[in-house]
Amino acid sequence: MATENLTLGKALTMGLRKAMEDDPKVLIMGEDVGKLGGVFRITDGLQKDFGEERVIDTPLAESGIVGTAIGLAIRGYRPVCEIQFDGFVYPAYDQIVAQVAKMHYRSQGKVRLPIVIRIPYGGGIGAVEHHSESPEPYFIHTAGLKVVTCASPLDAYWMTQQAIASDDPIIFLEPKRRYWEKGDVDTSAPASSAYPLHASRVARPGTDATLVAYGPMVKVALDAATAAEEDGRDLEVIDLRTLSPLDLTPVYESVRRTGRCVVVHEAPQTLGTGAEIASRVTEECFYSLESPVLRVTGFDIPYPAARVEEEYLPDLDRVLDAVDRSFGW
Amino acid sequence: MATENLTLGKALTMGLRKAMEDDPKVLIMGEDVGKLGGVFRITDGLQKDFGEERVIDTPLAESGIVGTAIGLAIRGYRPVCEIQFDGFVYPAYDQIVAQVAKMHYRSQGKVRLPIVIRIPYGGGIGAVEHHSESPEPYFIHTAGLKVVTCASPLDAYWMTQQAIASDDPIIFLEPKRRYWEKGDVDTSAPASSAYPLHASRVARPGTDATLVAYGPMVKVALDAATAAEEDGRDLEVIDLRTLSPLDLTPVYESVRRTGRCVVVHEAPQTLGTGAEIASRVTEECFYSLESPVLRVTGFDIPYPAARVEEEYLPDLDRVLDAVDRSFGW
Amino acid sequence: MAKGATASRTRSTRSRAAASSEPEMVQLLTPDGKRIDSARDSYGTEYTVDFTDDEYRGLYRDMVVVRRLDAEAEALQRQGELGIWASLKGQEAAQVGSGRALRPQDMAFPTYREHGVLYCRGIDPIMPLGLFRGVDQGGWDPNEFKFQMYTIVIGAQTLHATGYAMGINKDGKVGGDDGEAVIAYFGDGATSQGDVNESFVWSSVYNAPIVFFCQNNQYAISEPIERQTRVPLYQRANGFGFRGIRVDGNDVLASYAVTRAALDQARSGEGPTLIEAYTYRMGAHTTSDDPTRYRLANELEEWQAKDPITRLGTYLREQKLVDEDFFTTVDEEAKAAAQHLRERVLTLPDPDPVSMFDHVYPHGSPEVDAQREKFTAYAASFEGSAH
Amino acid sequence: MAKGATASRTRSTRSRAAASSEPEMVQLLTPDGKRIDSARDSYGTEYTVDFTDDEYRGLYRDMVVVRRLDAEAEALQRQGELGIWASLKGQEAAQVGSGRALRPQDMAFPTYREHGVLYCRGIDPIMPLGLFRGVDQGGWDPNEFKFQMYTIVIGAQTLHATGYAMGINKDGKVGGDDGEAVIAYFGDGATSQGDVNESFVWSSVYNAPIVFFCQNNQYAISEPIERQTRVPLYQRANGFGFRGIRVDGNDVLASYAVTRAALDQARSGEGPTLIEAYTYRMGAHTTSDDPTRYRLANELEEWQAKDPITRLGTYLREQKLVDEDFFTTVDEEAKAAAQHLRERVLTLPDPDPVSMFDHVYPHGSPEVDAQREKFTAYAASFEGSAH
Ligand SMILES: Cc1ncc(C[n+]2csc(CCOP(=O)(O)OP(=O)(O)O)c2C)c(N)n1
Ligand SMILES: Cc1ncc(C[n+]2csc(CCOP(=O)(O)OP(=O)(O)O)c2C)c(N)n1
Ligand SMILES: [Mg+2]
Ligand SMILES: [Mg+2]
Repeated sequence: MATENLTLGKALTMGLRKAMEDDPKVLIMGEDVGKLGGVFRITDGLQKDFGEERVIDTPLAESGIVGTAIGLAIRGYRPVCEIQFDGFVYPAYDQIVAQVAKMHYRSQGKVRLPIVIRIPYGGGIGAVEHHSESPEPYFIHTAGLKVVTCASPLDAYWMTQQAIASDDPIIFLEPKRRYWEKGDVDTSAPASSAYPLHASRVARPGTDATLVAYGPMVKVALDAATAAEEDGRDLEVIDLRTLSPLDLTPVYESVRRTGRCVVVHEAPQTLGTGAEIASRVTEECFYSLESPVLRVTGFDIPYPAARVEEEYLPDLDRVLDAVDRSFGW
Repeated sequence: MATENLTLGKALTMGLRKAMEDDPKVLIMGEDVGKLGGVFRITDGLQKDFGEERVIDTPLAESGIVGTAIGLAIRGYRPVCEIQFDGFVYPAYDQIVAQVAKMHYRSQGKVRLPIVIRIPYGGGIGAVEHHSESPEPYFIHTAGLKVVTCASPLDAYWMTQQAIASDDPIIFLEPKRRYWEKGDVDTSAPASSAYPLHASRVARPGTDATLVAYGPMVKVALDAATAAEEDGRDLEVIDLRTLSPLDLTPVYESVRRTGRCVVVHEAPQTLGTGAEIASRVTEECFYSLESPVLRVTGFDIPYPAARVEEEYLPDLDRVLDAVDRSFGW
Repeated sequence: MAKGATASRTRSTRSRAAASSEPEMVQLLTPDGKRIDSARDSYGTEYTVDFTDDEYRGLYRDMVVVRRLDAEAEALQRQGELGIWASLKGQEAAQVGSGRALRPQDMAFPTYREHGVLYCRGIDPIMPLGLFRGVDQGGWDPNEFKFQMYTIVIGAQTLHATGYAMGINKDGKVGGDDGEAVIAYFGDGATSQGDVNESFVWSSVYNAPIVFFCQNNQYAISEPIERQTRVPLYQRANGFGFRGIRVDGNDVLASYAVTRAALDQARSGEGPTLIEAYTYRMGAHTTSDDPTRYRLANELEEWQAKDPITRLGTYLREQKLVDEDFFTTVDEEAKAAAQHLRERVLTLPDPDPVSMFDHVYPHGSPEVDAQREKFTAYAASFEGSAH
Repeated sequence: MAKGATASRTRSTRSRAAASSEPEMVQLLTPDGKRIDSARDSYGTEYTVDFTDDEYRGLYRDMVVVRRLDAEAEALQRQGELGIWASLKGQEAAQVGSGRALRPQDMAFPTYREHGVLYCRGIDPIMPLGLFRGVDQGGWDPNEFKFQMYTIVIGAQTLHATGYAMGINKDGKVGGDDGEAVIAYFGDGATSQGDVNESFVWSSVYNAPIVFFCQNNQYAISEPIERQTRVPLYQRANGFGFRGIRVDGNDVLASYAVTRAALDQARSGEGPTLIEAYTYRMGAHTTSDDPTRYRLANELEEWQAKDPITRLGTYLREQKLVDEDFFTTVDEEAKAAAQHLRERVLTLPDPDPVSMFDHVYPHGSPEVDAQREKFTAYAASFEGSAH
């Protein structure tokens, strides 16, 4: 038994470390991942312990990071690429959506690219432009990529290892505003005890309405559910965890019981993740819905200046407002 | 009166030509747009008539095309960039979503980028990989870009000119499989007679169900509506034309009458355009819907080999099947 | 053909060519079939080849077969059997020369035009036709044949090649004759892409065992080389910290010698080289292209005088390495290969539509499975009907 | 300061520096404050400056003020008034030298660190603080001041600069002293980005009137220059077909002279130049950074001996261009400017939240309007409540 109270960031570090210990083919590559340990220190200490050959400070170019990771994967390595911030993934876009996503398909299964692309994402940290974005819809829409995100230190620890062990190319989204939040992790538990990578989870059972969230918004949804108790409403919260493929079975099951559904995410609303969830939930639960699936999301504007981001980001009040609207429909 | 029967491709050419005549600041730039007139000959003859300073064969790099267009726009030009095929827009992704889309916002309106990015898109032409994609969801999700597509020679002619005259940055999607289809265009009509750029249009009125389509799928939807007549079903077809902003008012109005809605597009289903439409229509027309909004789309797979693309692409049968399912719900 | 070429490095007395003057080009066989004993690049490396008669004949045979197969594919496209075809005509020497210079352990990353290199790697020439016919994206096993998939997105493969070469370093597989090396193919147009330049940065910084083989065929579709650069392309390498060499890409001997030397330098830990193979695309960009719109017939004529096959034929003839029968035999061999290709293309089966749902992910996906199932049921609903 | 520098081109007898040896660097003022009359680059261009006493004093004043404002911004960040700050400390000479070399009609495209250039362009130094405080993305009018917005996405602005320069050509605004030119700023790390290399391709091919001003401050956050290149950065330019020059970036005179000459060549139609200003980031990458994790204190000490301000101060003193009062006055001026900055930062108003819906599109959007309206109604529902 080695249960530790870890920050989400630290849990990621320990997950990466474990993956590197388990498989000598695992590489870490990106900008400043070496001595500095990454700007968020997620790779802290790894270069010291695993050497420069396995923890690689790369030249400053994201297409190069992902493109060379492809070659390393063809050579038999398992590269874990760090993109320094969400807003800097776009120079690598072609390599991600036209190369990584398609290689297995194009080669009829002959070429596997077990690449993990880690992206700290989302807002709420008072940063300058390009440092607070939620690019997940771009990747969820892209066939051939899998996309996951963690909301707790426990998931951070295990999902990192599972993603690296998977042969699928995976976009691993890290909720950067939660890096410093703590939770218990039993690092001595066997891998088999971990919750599956591509499965969503009921984070809080409830009966009156279903809140669907992921990554940084799980905490907001849970807080909203707690606050809603005061109004006598018992909200179920589902943490999606896997965004591609989506695992909506627990959502359908929930909405069939509650008849109401609110999806929460930071990405802009139009063709944000909520659009897909609303569409599928409506199709699957048509006769159970008492009101349309509502979305509480970022607005359809570029991410605004930090001093107004609190108004841009979904918060407890906006979630409760949507719940109210759902009940008042 | 100068009504001509033009192919959609020719109508685009004439629209571009007119825009260049009207405003000496309009530039055409891209790969092979000069002597060759583009691989689809859409810029045919323009370099000959307007010179190499206004019709610019660029080096082979999409980020460079869009990035330098930004600088030219800052300098007061109105660049029209051609991306040779849908699948080659991704190297320009950062310049499009992080630069073009945000400059006006970031500068609080001080910098305008009247750039049009033309992209021949979609499948059905028997091409090799990367030549048949439908990347519009990536751009629709991106705040700060506008996105339009034409389905007829008439729209091709006018929308080109309107997009170039607009100060908004616009992704202009050209349904390449329709380049050779003909329609009447009155090129002597005044610009004021043209239908507005950012408005959808009822392409065929009907009473029993609403089909929503755009670009290459409008014809499929119209054919399906014709075929449905045999089954005694009167389908309304709406040609969206503008994908960002979406103009769904006619769709809401229609669905409130018909109670049924089917959205058709080539892009993969998950977070394809249909997801947003379904979500909004459900929210706006909740009590009018007899069945959930159904989506007939590309599958969640990379675009397949040409010899099976007919099975991948939505066709008349798949649309009618969805209409049947809508009625049988 | 392992011992075919030798390259020795001695400081040249000639100084480095100035950027403005016409650059030197390594050549071992002139357009009129005269052998040049040896040639130096601007770094002073001396190149020569020391082929057996059989090896000379082999190179000739390769080029003739490759050109004939290419012509057959083009004809098949004209007859509607392929959707499109990208001809290598004119680039046989660059491709066979570099392709034969690869050692078995070396890995190649091609564009969509490297049919000659593919042939040298021992891959059945039917393979790329699947891509151009539209039945698959190329059917060979990239790792078995050490020849990766064709890449259509310009330049993308150069980064893959670089990463692979970094992996060779990590595996400690540089040094000595059994060291491994990588060759990345791309065109003149590709040199403008960010990815290609990033691959130069990476390769240099990590001293990767890689040869960048740029076939400058003078055009990127309709755009002449002046739209991509105002100095010779091989000079690009110096600014990134590695060697750049221009070779006569229509000279199979020089293409072989320079590539072999560069690969051997790479495998022994001396880092990357950029080779600019100066050649000409004799045909259209692809069968969809119409070069009469952008180039004059006399340009083609000029280059026909530098034809890579003719010049080696002249040499073989003048050196009496062959008799006239040889040419007849080779032509017949090539014709037979083409005929064989044609027959098999016609019988290439269309894929089963439901197979389009396969291989999206190594571990599969319930979403794709659900769509496959729905599709199968939907397709079945038509069975027996007129559809 | 228009007549400040002269550059004359004469073929140098010195041959071009070999890639391996330590490259030459244009210098006009040594670290210990000695004037060098003139210096040549490897192309034989000779640089000197011919400043009036006032101009020398002006450059000193600029650097001191710029450093003091920078320190104030850093202090404001430590006190929570800014979210983050990217200090220019150590790069004052490169920025003031190049910034003062711009003619009024020239256009600059900065990164996020060009506070010194911004100052030279006459923009109120409060302006960039809006970005770092999080109230806007920089408030100046990029076209009015001929200084574009800060660009955080590494390298992206180099393509914008190139396009703008192409526009100058199109407008016929090259040739003569009233010709226009562009300067694009970027760091050593940025040279690895595809975009920067594409901007080199474009600028060369279109002979754009542009100067690429790369401040090689030895680091990209924690990564030393060896992670980006194994040869001196200025050499990158040659392979793209234009001049590359290394200048002592801690020497304000040389930075001025080389930039002025390159801009004038650009404006007269001689195309692009890459200037590598060899300098040092004396502080952290930003206030979020901790350089003790990746570099040793003695490196900083070494560079402190080359401080750009000290060396000009020594020169002024030794040449008796100033008395001791001058230094006191300048320090006081700087302090006052800093104090003024501080006062105004504290009163920078937070933006009205509803303004976040403004300026998404020049022509607006009904979707954004609808969201603005809903937001306003929603916000109003809290008014008067505890929220
Ligand atoms: C990123 C990208 N942009 C555009 C294209 C379209 N395209 C295909 S081949 C080609 C020209 C390539 O020229 P070059 O690199 O010289 O190779 P070549 O075809 O001459 O062998 C272009 C523009 C593409 N395939 N990929
Ligand atoms: C495309 C992109 N990737 C990563 C970053 C994060 N980042 C900000 S500054 C920086 C280092 C830049 O180094 P350099 O170009 O040398 O400029 P300097 O900061 O030293 O002035 C990095 C990696 C970014 N801003 N943009
Ligand atoms: Mg070419
Ligand atoms: Mg730097």
